[in-house]
Amino acid sequence: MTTIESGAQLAIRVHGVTKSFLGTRALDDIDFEVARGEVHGLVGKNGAGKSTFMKILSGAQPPDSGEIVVGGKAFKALDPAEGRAAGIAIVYQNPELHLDLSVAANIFLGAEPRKAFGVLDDGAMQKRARELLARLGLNLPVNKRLGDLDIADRQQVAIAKAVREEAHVLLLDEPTAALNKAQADFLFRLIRDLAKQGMAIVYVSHHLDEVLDISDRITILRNGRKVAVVDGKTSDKDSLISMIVGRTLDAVELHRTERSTGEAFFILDNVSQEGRLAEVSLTVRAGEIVGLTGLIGGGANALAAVMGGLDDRQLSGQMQLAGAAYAPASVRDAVARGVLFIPEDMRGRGLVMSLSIAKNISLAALRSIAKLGWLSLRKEHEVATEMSERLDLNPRAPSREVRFLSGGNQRKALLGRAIFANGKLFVLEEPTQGVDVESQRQIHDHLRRLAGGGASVVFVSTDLEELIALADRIIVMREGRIDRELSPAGLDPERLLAAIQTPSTASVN
Amino acid sequence: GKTIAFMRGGPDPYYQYGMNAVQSAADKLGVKVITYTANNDPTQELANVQDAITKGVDGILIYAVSLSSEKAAIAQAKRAGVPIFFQYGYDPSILADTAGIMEINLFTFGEPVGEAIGKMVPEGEYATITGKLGRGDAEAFAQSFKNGMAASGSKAVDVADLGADWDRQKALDAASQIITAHPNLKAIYAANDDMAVGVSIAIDRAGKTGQILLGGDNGAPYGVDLIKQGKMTMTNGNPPSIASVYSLRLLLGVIDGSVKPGQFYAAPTQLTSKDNVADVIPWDAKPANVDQWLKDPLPQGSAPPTPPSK
Amino acid sequence: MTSPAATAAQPTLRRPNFVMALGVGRFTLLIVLLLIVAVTAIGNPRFLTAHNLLNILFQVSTLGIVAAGQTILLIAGGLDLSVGAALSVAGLATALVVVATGSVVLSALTGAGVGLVIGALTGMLVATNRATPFIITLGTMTFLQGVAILMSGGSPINGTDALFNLFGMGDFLHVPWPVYVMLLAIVAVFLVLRFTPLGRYAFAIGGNEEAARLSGIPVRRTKIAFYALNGLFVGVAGVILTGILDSGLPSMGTGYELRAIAAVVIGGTPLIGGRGTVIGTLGGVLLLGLVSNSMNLLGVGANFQSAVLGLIITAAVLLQKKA
Amino acid sequence: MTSPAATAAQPTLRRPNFVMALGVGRFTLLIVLLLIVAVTAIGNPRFLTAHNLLNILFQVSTLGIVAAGQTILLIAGGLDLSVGAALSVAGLATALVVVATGSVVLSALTGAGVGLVIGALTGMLVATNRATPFIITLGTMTFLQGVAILMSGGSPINGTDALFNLFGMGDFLHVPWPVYVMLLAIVAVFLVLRFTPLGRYAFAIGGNEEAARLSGIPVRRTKIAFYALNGLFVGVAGVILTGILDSGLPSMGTGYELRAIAAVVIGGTPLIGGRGTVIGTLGGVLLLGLVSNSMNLLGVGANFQSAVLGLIITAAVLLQKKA
Ligand SMILES: Nc1ncnc2c1ncn2[C@@H]1O[C@H](COP(=O)(O)OP(=O)(O)OP(=O)(O)O)[C@@H](O)[C@H]1O
Ligand SMILES: Nc1ncnc2c1ncn2[C@@H]1O[C@H](COP(=O)(O)OP(=O)(O)OP(=O)(O)O)[C@@H](O)[C@H]1O
Ligand SMILES: [Mg+2]
Ligand SMILES: [Mg+2]
Repeated sequence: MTTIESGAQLAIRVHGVTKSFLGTRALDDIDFEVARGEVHGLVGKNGAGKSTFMKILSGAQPPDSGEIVVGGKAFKALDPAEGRAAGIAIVYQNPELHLDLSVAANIFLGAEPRKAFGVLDDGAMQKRARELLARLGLNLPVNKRLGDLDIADRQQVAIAKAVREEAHVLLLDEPTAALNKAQADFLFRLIRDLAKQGMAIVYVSHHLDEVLDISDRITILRNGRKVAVVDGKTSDKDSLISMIVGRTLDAVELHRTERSTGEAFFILDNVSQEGRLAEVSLTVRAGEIVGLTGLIGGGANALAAVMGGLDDRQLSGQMQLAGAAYAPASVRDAVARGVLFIPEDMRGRGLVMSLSIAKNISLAALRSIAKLGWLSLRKEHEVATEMSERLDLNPRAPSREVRFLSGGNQRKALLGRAIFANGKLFVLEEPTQGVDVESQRQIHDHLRRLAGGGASVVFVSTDLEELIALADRIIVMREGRIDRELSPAGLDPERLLAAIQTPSTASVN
Repeated sequence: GKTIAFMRGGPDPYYQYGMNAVQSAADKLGVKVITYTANNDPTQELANVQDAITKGVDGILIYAVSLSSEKAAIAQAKRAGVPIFFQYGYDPSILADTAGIMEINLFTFGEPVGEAIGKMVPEGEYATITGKLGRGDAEAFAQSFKNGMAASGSKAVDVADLGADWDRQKALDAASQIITAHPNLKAIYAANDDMAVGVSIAIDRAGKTGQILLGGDNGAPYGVDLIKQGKMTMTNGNPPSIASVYSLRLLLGVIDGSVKPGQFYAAPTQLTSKDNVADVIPWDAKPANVDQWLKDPLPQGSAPPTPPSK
Repeated sequence: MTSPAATAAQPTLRRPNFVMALGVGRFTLLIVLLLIVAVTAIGNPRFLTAHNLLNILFQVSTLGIVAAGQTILLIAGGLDLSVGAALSVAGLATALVVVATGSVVLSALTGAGVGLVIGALTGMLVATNRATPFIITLGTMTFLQGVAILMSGGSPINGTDALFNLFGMGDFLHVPWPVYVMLLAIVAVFLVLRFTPLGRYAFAIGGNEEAARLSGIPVRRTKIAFYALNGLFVGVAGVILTGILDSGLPSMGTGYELRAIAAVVIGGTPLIGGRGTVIGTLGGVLLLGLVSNSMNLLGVGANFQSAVLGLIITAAVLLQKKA
Repeated sequence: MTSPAATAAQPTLRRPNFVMALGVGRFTLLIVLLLIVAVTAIGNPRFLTAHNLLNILFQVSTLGIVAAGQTILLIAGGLDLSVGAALSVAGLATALVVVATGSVVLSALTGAGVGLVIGALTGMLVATNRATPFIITLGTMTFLQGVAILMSGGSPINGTDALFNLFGMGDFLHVPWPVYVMLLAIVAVFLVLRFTPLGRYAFAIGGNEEAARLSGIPVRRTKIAFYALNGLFVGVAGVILTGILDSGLPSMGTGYELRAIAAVVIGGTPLIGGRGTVIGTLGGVLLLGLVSNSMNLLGVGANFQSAVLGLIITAAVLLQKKA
């Protein structure tokens, strides 16, 4: 049944919410309701309107029209304080946190424990933060500066902050995007507990298996419209996909076309880095796609950083690119050698938000749109339009500033930059994080096409399905070493996860 | 009636008092005055002259930020046939093209103060605090005071020369530090009375009132107060009030042809000490003063001062 | 369990925070201070006399008060270039009232009140507009300078002996009153920043304003409060300076804005906000005071002072790294 | 400091972007300009004469040149407070050389060269240190002011007629030479920003420095290039101002830094960088020139000018929204 049975009480009801940006309809007359204790999945393509909807529910943005009924009160629009007061907590797709404040201070920001005369009680704050994190099974140092944690840990802090608010309604916008499987599984257990305790949870994700697995009901958005509400227990992935995309896609995960990989193109010989990498030797052939993975701190990202020329401190060992020695002193050196690095933190380190899609795409290869050192804006527009087509960017507006794009489309635009710079070695972190099913396949196809064209691709991923679907070889890193190498052929996520979590010395079955 | 542009280099009281005097004199003469300020920016000053010409004034009376940067202004004024009269500052290369220049002799202005103090301080240490450096006048004031000290036959030695940008607080700080560095200092010269006020506060704070003599320049009201209180020995006054009224009359004379343009005039000065503090020429001109200055015989052109050959 | 991604990939972020964590930032400043002290003490024995040290404190007192207020603003990602002009306006108001009434209390309250009001209005402009505080307060600075000229009629306002006797000459246990006021201001700001939600919000807003908003912090109101508080400090400085100079001058605050900001940044508070300490600011204020004092005690010629001061400020800032 | 995400999220932030997108931002400035023109034209018929309009262009020419250079810096997320002092130093160098050699070419090259070198050195300090340009250049500003005083030896440097005849008096088709130079500077910056990789790098570095670095942009070198270029513009302005004033003065650049920045920001370039146009800057420069010209033609008294100017700057900035 896709309606709430009469018995259950509503936690939140939304009626006729509409929202437009610069003429584009982000949300169109959405009705939506979640019962107490219900886990409600929300899915849709990149740009379908999920985050906008979440922001409206949390009070971060006002709707153009419609009403929100929560805690017995009806609102035309909420502001963050009202939303919180009404018992709505949210974890944003791009967690809004304070890098210079401690973990505890972040968790309790705006609701600091106080002594007499409104004096801050940091002691109590840290104590309660420790208890909370323990309850969530997270072992994070409460006094550590948040900026010194990695994105996954920051995501956890954001979740802890939301839970701390003891809301009736918890909105999670792609909370697992930056988490590895283990962390994600843990989050699901947490979500179930919270739901049992009567909390209503709205769960946005592109990982449809997760969504089906955890949701009681699932709402599908397409181009800002609600196309259906289905039962999480009874519906299956294919039907979900077809509703999301608007047509049927073959559910076959693996698009692997057999590519003939050429000779050795990129060689790491016994590369070590103080406290990060130890004796890494690896050969990537032309036309090959290598997946790097491992636990956080395992060294996958460190290896990517070294390849990309981001970090050459205390580096030892040899690297070779296309037969010549490779020792980039700066990112520029790497780019000059055709090595393109795409960071996971795309907003912080990837895109220039104040520039248009076109200008972001051309940024790493301005030479190719320049004649005698003068940029041809016409050419730039053309190549950007062509790239938007290839990547199925939405909206198709090369002159639109990227900060107005949805998360997934931003990631595509970033990939577009590397493709346009037509590198010989692509080093990507989490290439499809936050990207919808269809786009994910498109991106994978692009990467395969690049490889097919003779380029080498090395990507870091914590997404098991992605590793199996995309990589020709999977390298598992542990404590800075290559722990083992797996062939994706016949590999299933569970075995891969086991391989990631248990040292190769221990037996895997 | 005629319209005169009065321009001042900046917000300093010195210009303000001159402006007030010109204002009331002009009222009596039925002349309209438009005031301009350059905020110590020579570019703005040139702009002001151009705009005044555009506005169609009959003459320009100006306290320049820096006379040496007035050539363009003068050329423009000349081209437009608008006489331009300068107060404060002197540059031989422009005199001929001006309606006139009224100025004190920078190179000797501090001398009488130096001599007076030199007589009271036959030996020991003294220091000078001068104004904003780089325009020449601040440097000249300090030097002329030292010359006066020497001329008086005093054996006193100059132990510190600091700049305080004509600013009271900076002068206060500088003076206290000089006093700390030189405990048996006998005298301090401040190149204007604004700074003299700061210096006198420093002397009071050091508990050396009376032990350290103070000499100033300008004869500003607050300088005169110091003299009345016996905190300053002497100040050489160059009241902007009377000077501005005279200059206005000279400018109007040039406009109606009764005064020959291009002459130099010695600005009225007045040594002030406790003996004659009663009949000091006020900066803050009363109507009676203005009437008097309007009746006074016009100053006659004289030979411009010559800089001492270094 | 920090992943390499967080460390290796963001070297530009990591080191300075590490530095801050160890407080080495503040130590470098301390070292610079001690260096200057040592050099001067050798060059002139009178430098280290209680009398001279008190003099230095007296000389920086008003700057210290203004810088203390500015510290909160910078931590909160704000800035106020109009403090110098506001100081003049507050000082003139103080002078006018004390001349009219002869009452220290009344005039002091007026000066502080004027500062508070100016600060609050500035805060409203800044908090309700997208323009950066730098440029907004550049405009209000010019405006307030004009107001100061109009208030004073362009000439000094004298007859403020009552204030002069208190702040210009008065002391307690040989320590001039303005010094106490400065220390009070520093301590007050320290307590606010360290122990009150308002202080915590300053760090939050300066670090990530949007995140602060989404955490339900009343960003606008808080910002206005910061600017008002800063204005109050400026007003108090105006009252005291009127006493020290025994007059109200339209130019009395000239240059305070840049000196105050320099002191705060030299003290280790970055202009981008999000972190900082008022103790560091005190260090910055002392540095500026020490340098001019030491140059004068060492007899550095007038023509050289600006160049030397510039070198030392630049050096201090560069040592400060993440300013 | 607002994160990019913020822009997408905060509703109050949304409208201005929309406004910018439609370029209305520039229109508001245009409207302000036209308003002032209208009022003044009514108040004084002489205002709209070709002669007066040329005067205005002549009066803002040096400011326009400095502001053009500063535009690049602000777009790239930089800032240079030392331009005023650097202008004085360059101007004095020009004067010294022309007095010594009498050669316009030699002196002009010297002035421009001095500016270029100062700019390059400033750029190295800024690019290789974590301290913000604001505070670094505050230090170098003080230093350069000192250098200027030392160069001038305490009095104006005269005998620069050769330059005076060219820039102070010379014109071509009734348009003074400095005006051509300013327009040249504006056009040059326009072309660089719009049609060269270097210009694109400015937007990229100002918008997201780390992203620029990961795109293989030589961040440090590029920054240094921007400051050097800005320095060159400042040097040229110094040469011209020496001609206009027919002398080198240690105070000739006083206040240029704040006026230039104000003009750029009024012109719609936000201090946080990442966007902006030099055409807008020209508008900002004209606004400042117009206001003072219009106040003078309407006979606004000296004591009122600062207050009025402040009001108008503030208004213009607030209208500019995203500054
Ligand atoms: N601030 C904004 N200004 C203009 N357009 C916006 C803004 N925020 C979102 N949009 C547009 O609204 C639409 C919905 O965006 P939203 O972020 O809600 O999509 P989404 O479903 O969350 O996508 P994703 O799965 O990639 O996160 C997109 O077309 C996006 O470009
Ligand atoms: N591995 C690293 N460790 C610490 N800082 C780094 C590292 N790599 C780059 N940086 C810093 O990032 C900024 C950009 O450095 P990058 O390596 O890109 O040099 P660049 O931008 O090419 O500049 P240039 O070519 O002028 O040296 C510089 O401030 C540099 O100090
Ligand atoms: Mg989203
Ligand atoms: Mg990762």
